[in-house]
Amino acid sequence: MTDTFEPKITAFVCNWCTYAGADLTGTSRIKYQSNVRVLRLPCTGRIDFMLLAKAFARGADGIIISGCHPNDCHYTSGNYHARRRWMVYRNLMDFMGIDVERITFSWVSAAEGAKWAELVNEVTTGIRAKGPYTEYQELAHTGVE
Amino acid sequence: MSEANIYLPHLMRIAAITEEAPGVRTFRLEFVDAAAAEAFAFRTGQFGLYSAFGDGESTFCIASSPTRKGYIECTFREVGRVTAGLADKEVGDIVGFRGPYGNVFPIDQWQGKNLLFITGGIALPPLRSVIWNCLDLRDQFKDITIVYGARSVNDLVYKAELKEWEQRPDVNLVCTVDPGGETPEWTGKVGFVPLIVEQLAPSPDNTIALVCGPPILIKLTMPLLRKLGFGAESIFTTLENRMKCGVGKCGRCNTGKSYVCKDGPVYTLEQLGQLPAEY
Amino acid sequence: MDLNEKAKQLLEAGTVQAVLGFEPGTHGAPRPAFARGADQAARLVSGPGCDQNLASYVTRAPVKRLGKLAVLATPKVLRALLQLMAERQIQEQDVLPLALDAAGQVVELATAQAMEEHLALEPDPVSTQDRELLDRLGRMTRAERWAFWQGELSRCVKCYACRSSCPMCYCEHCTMDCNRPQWVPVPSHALGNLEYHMVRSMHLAGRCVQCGDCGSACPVGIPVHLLTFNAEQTVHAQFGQRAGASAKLDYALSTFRPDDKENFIR
Amino acid sequence: MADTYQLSSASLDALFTAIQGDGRRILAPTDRDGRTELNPVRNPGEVARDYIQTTMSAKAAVFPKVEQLLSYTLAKGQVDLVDPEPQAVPTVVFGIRPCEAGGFAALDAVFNWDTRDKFFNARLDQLAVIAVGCTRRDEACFCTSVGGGPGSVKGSDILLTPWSEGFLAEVLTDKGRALQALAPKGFIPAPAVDKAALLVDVPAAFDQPALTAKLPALFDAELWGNQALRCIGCGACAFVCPTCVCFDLQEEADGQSGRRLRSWDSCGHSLFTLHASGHNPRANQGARWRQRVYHKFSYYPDRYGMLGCVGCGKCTRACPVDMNLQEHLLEAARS
Repeated sequence: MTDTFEPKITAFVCNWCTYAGADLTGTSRIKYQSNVRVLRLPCTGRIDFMLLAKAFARGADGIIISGCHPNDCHYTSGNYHARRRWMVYRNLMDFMGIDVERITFSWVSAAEGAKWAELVNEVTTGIRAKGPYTEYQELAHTGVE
Repeated sequence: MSEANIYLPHLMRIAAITEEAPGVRTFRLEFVDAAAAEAFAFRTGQFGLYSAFGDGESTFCIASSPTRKGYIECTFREVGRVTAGLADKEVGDIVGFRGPYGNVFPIDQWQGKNLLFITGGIALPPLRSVIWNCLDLRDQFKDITIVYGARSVNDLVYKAELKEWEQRPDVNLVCTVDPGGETPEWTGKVGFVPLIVEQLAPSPDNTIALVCGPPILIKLTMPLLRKLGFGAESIFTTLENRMKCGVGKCGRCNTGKSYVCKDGPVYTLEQLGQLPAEY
Repeated sequence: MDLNEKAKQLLEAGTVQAVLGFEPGTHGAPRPAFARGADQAARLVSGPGCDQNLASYVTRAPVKRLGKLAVLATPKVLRALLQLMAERQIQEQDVLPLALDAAGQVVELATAQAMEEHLALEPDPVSTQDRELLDRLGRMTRAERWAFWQGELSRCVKCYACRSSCPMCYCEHCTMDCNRPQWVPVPSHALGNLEYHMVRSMHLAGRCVQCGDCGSACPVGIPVHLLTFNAEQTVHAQFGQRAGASAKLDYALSTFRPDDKENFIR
Repeated sequence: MADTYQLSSASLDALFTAIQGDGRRILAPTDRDGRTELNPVRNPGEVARDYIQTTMSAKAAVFPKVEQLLSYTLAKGQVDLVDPEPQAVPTVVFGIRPCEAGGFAALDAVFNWDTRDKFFNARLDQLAVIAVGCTRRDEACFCTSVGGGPGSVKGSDILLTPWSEGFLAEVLTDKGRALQALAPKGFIPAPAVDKAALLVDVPAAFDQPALTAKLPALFDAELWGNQALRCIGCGACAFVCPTCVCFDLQEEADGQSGRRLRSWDSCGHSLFTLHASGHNPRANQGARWRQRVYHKFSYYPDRYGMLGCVGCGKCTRACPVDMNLQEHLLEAARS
């Protein structure tokens, strides 16, 4: 892998916990790799599985999806619904041969600034080693004459 | 080099945008390519497919008259993905245009005849092209009557032109709004278009009727005109089928043995009678 | 009383306006058929080959306009009817399921409870062909599974036979039919196919009664039913419920338990 | 009279080699995973043996399920439009049946009616068809009712008829002669042979001209709604059909660049005629099923002077609920 490959990481995070946690990372001056593009959503319960699929289709090499720990959801049950959805979707994607190791699911609270930085660094390094997700990104041009 | 790509649109620059009514806009489009502008010609009644690049194509009539050179106009309501894409455009932006497609209103056969235009809402644009075409050749036609209605005063399109037609001595404009759609200053009639036509009781003698509007307007107006003595061959309308290619291939507008994009969109009531009621 | 006599009786008495079952079609193979008059009752057949899920017709407007319907109820039809009841699409009195016992005699299952009890007797086995394919897939690496599904889905032409033959795909306006936004590309290129089958399977998770009709309807033989089975298997294994088991089932993905177990969230 | 030759299996091998030597791919029916479909083959050995037809038709060689008609890049106030050159791969389709070979004319009739479709024409130009006559049929076939037959030459450049240990080869067109010229030694003048005796018998099922004449009066019959009660409104019949030509144009854009794609479409789908206003001229499946029949058996003859159906029966075999076209046409003819 040429060392010039810089993975694109898309992060879908919930507004109340992980986004705040990431904010704390910044105010605590904790460094983390800049490959991540953070998308703020009201709750993990709002994160539709198609958002992940679109991220891959539009060039993401890795995805982080993170929100409040169970029992901390601002909307009480958003993360519980998300968890069930992720359990089904992750199995389905794996069954279809999609590289689910490129997707990292996590709970990061508003107080876990350090965990956020660690998560991003670890995911970025892992995906950099894996290389670009070209087989997915080529789909849009496969089967078109 | 293979043949020409019949799906390739002309690039058009938006020269002007007029807000006609809530969600209804008129674009004045000019060809980006001078040679295309020069070569372009159309006749009233023809339509085109307009591209909002990134969203797709939509079918509208060419709302301007062929007598007005150097530009074409189209009027559309924002109802779907493409029209929403078009509605985001500003003056100076580029859109696409494929056409002119379809057949024409045979105005050269109507010399010396009275013309009766009956339309509603945003069905005025296809007839507006004919109206201005005839007004620019005014002496070729006898009386010109226009019955135009809309849900409310604000829903009337081409408001400035309606005033102009109202003031012209050689045009008899009857404007109406649906009951409840009038405003205090409204001086026109109040009532549904078919009712107003019934009150007007236009004479069928030496008269061509052009009717265009939503299915309900067509359903009520056509039998009325027949009752008033209008021959089925002298009542014209233009159909609004779902279209994608505009060149008689994709199959969408196929109604009976007719492809509305090639054999239409202009039909006489008599011709419509030979088509199955699938439009 | 056998199916033909029961159908004749129900139609003559006007208890139902149509009996949905099977009739011999091309090469004598059974195909869905509506007996709408006592005279048509004799056409109905049952037994091997009558394995399409007739419940896919029950939610359609033209069929509802026929009036009250009796339907030949194989286990997969009963599961689909119960799931449609659980999703409040039909009620007990809308459809009269006619199950057949071992001797081919009709058992009327007029209530959801009767249907549930009857179902408990006969679970649907996974076909040997599916079993072999699932085992083969189970032994594959991720890259091999990707290649397998990309190969299979490359034949998809998006005729939507899988969607049209599914009893649970009754939506008036399917996600595929929406273009604001155009979530899934309409053309059947590799991305459009992958995303369509991904959305279809996810929308059937916890709802698919594993009848396999989507797979058998596919004109190019893609085992798409294995995708919805996978989603349904996860729901059964992780959340302990199975679609079509009862008329009072909650939708698995809109309910939860605080202690749902998973092993991948950090 | 076309020039008729005998072609041994060995000569067919040589012809295959010569065709590929001439830079052309060969598509032929293959038996893989229990399915008979057209796939690239290198030698006759790979061609399926005992098959009636493939499921999907050869129309994909000239009218692919997805093709790009144009692309563009966007900048503020500027659109850079790209008119693509069609990528027509020189192709020989081998082993399709005479019915399907006759289908290309129906496609050509629409794609070149008044305006010419350069994408279709570029591919049709590069296509040659070597059909093989039928020694088997099933209940779905009705070619003889629509002007075709198990030995019909329409649409083929060379028609092979299985005969003794090789084939009877009728070289029918310039393209056929060009193929023959690639391996001329294999084509030995043949004695007079009764071709029909070598082929399966397909008795005509109905009088098509009479049916076509009768259809206008049957437009409002309940027959179509009753037949379509079983139809689930998918697109399988249209997409396997060698003569279905309807298509959709779809825009796909991603930020600053986009493309316009053509893909197969079906009048069986409810969205096909849906207006932006919500009005749908064909609101129920009965009207849509009727459109399929009328377009092929009434509107095509009126407009193009030919039928929009070659009686191959692919739609019947592919239909999940066995909408048997021949059976339903017979029902209409008798009603």
